Amino acid sequence: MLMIAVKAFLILLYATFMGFMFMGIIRIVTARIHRRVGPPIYQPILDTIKLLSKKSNITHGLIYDFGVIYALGATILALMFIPLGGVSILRAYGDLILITFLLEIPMLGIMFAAMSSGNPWAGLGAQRALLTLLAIQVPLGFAIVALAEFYGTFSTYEIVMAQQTVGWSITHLPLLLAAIAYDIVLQAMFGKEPFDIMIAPGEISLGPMVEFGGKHMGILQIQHAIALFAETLFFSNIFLGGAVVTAFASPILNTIASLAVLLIKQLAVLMIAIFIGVIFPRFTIDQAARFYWKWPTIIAAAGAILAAL
Amino acid sequence: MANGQEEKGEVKEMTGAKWEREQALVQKILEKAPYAEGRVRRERRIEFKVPADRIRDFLMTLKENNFELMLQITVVDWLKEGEYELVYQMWSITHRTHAMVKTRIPRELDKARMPTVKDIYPVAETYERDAHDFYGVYFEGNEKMEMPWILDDAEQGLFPHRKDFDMLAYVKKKYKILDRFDENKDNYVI
Amino acid sequence: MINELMIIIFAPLLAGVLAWLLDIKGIREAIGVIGAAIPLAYLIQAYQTLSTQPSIQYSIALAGFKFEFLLYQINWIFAMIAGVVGFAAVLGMVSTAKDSYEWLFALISLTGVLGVFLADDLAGFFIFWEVMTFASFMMVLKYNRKASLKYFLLSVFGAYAMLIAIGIIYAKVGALDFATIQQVLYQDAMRGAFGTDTLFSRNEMILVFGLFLIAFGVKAGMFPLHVWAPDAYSETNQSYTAMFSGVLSKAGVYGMLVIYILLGTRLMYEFGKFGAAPKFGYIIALLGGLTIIVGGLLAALQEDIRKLFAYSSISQIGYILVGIGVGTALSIEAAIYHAVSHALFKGLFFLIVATIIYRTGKTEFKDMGGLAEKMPITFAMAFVAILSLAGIPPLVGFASKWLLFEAVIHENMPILGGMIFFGSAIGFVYLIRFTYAVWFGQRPTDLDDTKDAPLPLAIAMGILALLNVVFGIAPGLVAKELNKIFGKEVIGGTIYELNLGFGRYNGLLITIWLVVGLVIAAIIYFLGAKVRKVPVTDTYQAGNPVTMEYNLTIRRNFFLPLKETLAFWLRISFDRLYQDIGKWIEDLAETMRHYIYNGSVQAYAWYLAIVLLILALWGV
Amino acid sequence: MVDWRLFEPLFEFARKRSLWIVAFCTGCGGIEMPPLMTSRYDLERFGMMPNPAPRMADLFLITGYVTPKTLKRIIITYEMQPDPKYVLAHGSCPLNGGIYWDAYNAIKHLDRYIPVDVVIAGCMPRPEAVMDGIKKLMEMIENGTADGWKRYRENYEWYKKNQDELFGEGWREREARRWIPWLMDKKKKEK
Repeated sequence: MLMIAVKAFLILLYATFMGFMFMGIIRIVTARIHRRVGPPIYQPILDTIKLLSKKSNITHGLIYDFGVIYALGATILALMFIPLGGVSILRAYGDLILITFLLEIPMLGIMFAAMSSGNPWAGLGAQRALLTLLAIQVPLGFAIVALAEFYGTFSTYEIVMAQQTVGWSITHLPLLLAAIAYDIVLQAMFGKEPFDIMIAPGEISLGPMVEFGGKHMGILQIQHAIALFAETLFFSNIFLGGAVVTAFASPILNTIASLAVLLIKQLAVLMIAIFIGVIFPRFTIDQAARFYWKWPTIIAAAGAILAAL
Repeated sequence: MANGQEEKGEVKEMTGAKWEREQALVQKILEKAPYAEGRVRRERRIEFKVPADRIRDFLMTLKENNFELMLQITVVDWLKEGEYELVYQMWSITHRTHAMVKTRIPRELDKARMPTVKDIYPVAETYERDAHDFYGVYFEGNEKMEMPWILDDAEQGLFPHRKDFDMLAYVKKKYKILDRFDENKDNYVI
Repeated sequence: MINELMIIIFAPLLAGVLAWLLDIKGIREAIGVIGAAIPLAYLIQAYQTLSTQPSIQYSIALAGFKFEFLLYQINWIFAMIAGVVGFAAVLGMVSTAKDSYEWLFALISLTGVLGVFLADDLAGFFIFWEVMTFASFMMVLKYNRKASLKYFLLSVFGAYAMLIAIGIIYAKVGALDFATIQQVLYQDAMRGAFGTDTLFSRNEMILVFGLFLIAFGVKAGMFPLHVWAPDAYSETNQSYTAMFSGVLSKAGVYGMLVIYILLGTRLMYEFGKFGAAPKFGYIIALLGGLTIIVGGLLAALQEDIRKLFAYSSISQIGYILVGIGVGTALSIEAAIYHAVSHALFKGLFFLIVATIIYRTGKTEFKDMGGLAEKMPITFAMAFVAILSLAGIPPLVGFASKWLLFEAVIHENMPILGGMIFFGSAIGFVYLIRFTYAVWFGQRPTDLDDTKDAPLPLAIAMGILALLNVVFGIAPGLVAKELNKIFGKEVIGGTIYELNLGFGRYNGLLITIWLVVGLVIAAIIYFLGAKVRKVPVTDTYQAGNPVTMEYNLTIRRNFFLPLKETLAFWLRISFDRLYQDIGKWIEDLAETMRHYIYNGSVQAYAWYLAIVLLILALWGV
Repeated sequence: MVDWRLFEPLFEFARKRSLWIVAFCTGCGGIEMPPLMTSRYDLERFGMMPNPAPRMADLFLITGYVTPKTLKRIIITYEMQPDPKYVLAHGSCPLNGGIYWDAYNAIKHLDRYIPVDVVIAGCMPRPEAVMDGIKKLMEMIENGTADGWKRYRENYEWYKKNQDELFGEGWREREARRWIPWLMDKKKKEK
């Protein structure tokens, strides 16, 4: 029991820290592509400390507080189910469908909180976010179906273990197609361009986020960091082979090595998202929906059908 | 590219011929509206002087002659002459020509009334409200005349862009900074 | 003579008639509630009996017919759905029913649906089916004539289809009770397998299957026969709709299961398999998948709170049909599980809608808003229902959906998998629209003195909400009962855990870790500075001050971009198609009346002569 | 609950290095923001970020002249920001009216209506000058003299008196309802 608590705490700490580093990396890389210097890598941590240390906060009612707390809680829950090298605690229950749902529900919490503020921009942002969710769901569904059908199991951990013997998922054609579709979906999950219409800063003042300030926003920053970590981790696990290192005699060394391997894969996923995001303008919501229902869906469905044969 | 060069050539030709195209356009419009005076100011700029009561007829004529857009309604306050000059700025996409339609009305507030042209050019609604806000010209038939526009409640009905509006006195009163201005403007302290 | 099955079936009917005859306010409500509580009590008692013996049987001879009733595991589950949701709906009706007319027909329809679930022969099945249809038709008729006629026409169409199918079966088999039919058809399939002549030809089998599909599809609201549902569900007492959508539509689902039970082997032999699913089942599943998408997308575009949930009901029934269609033991269990959870959360939703309409008197989104402050209990219930329908893990909606996903995807059915994934997202979409427009934002000034739910409705909602949570945290409770249907452990695991071998879900574990996550988040939250409550008008509008008098919340056309994206598809409407067909038939009848039934005696004499001539030529 | 004074230096450092600007470009100074934010001067080096929503912003940049109409919005937006919050007035117009010293519709002294922490003179100040001002503000945050938000709280009556003198009592309500008769009429007509 104590062991599990300690492990969970360490995982949480590592994920939060790395998530913040990822956010910093996003800002630095974006700045470098703009030919700017960019902020220090620890900037998101400073932002979060600042937000949490605000001396006055507002609330629009119980749901406004609860939605934010729920978002972070659900993200932590999702993180615990994803295998993290050799240290994950709930990986036996890390079901593909479950994790896919768990990665979506923090958004529901944020939407609840945002809408309870009564701000029309928040409503508009929620509408756009939901339609984006609807748009990505089709290719995402097909990608997950392809994975489950190819490996014949829904357990993420078993998929990771299977990849150790048959090679990474993306080396198989059906799953390569699924991975391409999932990567396009990931772009919208991160909220990066060209699918960031839901937060459109210039037009609807950050959409759902417009009313959050102080500690609410601080909690959402932490949530964003963990979600970033969890999403990249999930992708690296199911498509990029995860990490199972048994080269060393010491289990601690093995764990560190597998974390390092995972980190490299996660960074690769992140970099692709940044590179695509920085050079694209944004789609309107119906364009995004039409796009997702066309190419990624066709690719992912082809993958799923190939995997089923 | 070829199109652009052609256009340039055309322009040169026109300047050479003392704005023949514009002349023809003015002639054509004046034939239909004999009550107006018109002249060519320069290349692609023509202007008309119209009596205030015929402005609607004239703008209809312009619209029939492919002046699709109304760009602005400006008001010039001729204090000494006791008149407002209203300038309706029109733009024709077909002729690529800018037409200023000028008309004069008395500047006394109760007499400064014009018929609206909102039904001819819907965009005029906005410009008419603008002219009303700052100069007090009342456009009859525009039902949004009383609707608040740019000015705040405090300035409503003062028509601050009229030349006889005492700006300095108003500013002193409004911002309560009496001792910092000299009336003659030559010795003020900020 | 008095058997418990008879009590279960006829207690609501008796209570309804009594309530109608007495018609004293206060007493009729009490009788109605008791009438709905008795079947529930007996069903719970029957659980004890069923654990010792496989089934409870009863038969009654009436007017030359022998009606068989049988209670066993599979229809015990369905009857329990009817019992629980029917009881909750009747409790809700204590507040919302206006007169004894509603009590009579609501309780009769409960009798009808219980009879359908418990009947063990096709005659009884059909009669109770008609009782149920008639009673629900009368409930709709009182509120809206047009909607009720649409419902009636399609139901009659379905009923005729069923009658013809039953007739064909009776003509061939010579019996109406399920056991005989099942046996005969099974033997027929065996005979076919050995190459000898079969009792039913291939075309007859297609015909029977098609007719049953239409009959049950109409009741379940299957695409493209769903057009009656949005109008009928919305144009009646909303407490009753909890039963209408939660239970009566399950009769259609149960009918699909009856197809499996009676004709399954024979159809499987005739048409073969598609992957792991029987081909005839795959048709059901595909139609179910289309139902999910069509129902869901239309739900998102509705402007009326009742219509939204009516379409959402259609969409959720689609899931159940997908599960039944795939036809493996696991997927059928998943489908029944989803039927249970759908009855629970959709019953809850319609009771919430009933409360809202009862308290505000308004049904359209544009007139609502900001009710969360005024109706906290109802909102808490709505919160549970929303999380359950959207499939948020520690609630029953997720457990059943998860089972369905695993069951379908595991059988290598990518297209169906994609459809149900899409369905879960569209669930989010229309629920958020409901949440935003009704509970949040600025409140119209005429809703300022809205009160919270009346006690009977609150109790009814409380029962359903509690079951939503309990069955979510302990999904094994339902799975254990479902396993008894097949007599083996299809869904493994303990009371808190579902273990399929290729996937695991533990409701308790998720609850615990969610609580841990919430506690961590709450600690961070409470470490921050104190919060100050601000009114809803204190929102950022580019610095503009906001007033309550002008409502800025988006209430109409919330999902306009979706509408634009789907513009092409929205032009296709089956409702209009049916109306056109109806008009066309009317025209045809008019023409016929004009030329043939022209009222001239001479003409009729000619017809007679021609008919006689034809008969003579035939050699009669 | 917990004594946070120990961590106050950390918080001050975070506040100093993470100033989120509310993007409310009131006047001509708004055009100086793009060079500040983009690759030439790159304010993101100091953790500054333009931010469209005031609820999560710290720094309010008043970029240029302020009319009474804008001032109403500025006050509302300023009051929405959570404490601690800072105001940086930009150019001579908010300072003393600038070239609009005798204009009927530009306010002359911004600090009569909301507290201003740092004022940058110039018409317009160059981006370098703005950066200097921001650096000054950071120093002030560090040594605790950027206390405009405290002053606003303590002297709220005085600020409110000035605001009410300019706009008249109850201006928020009046402003919010200003267009309602017209909007409601239009709605009725549509029906």
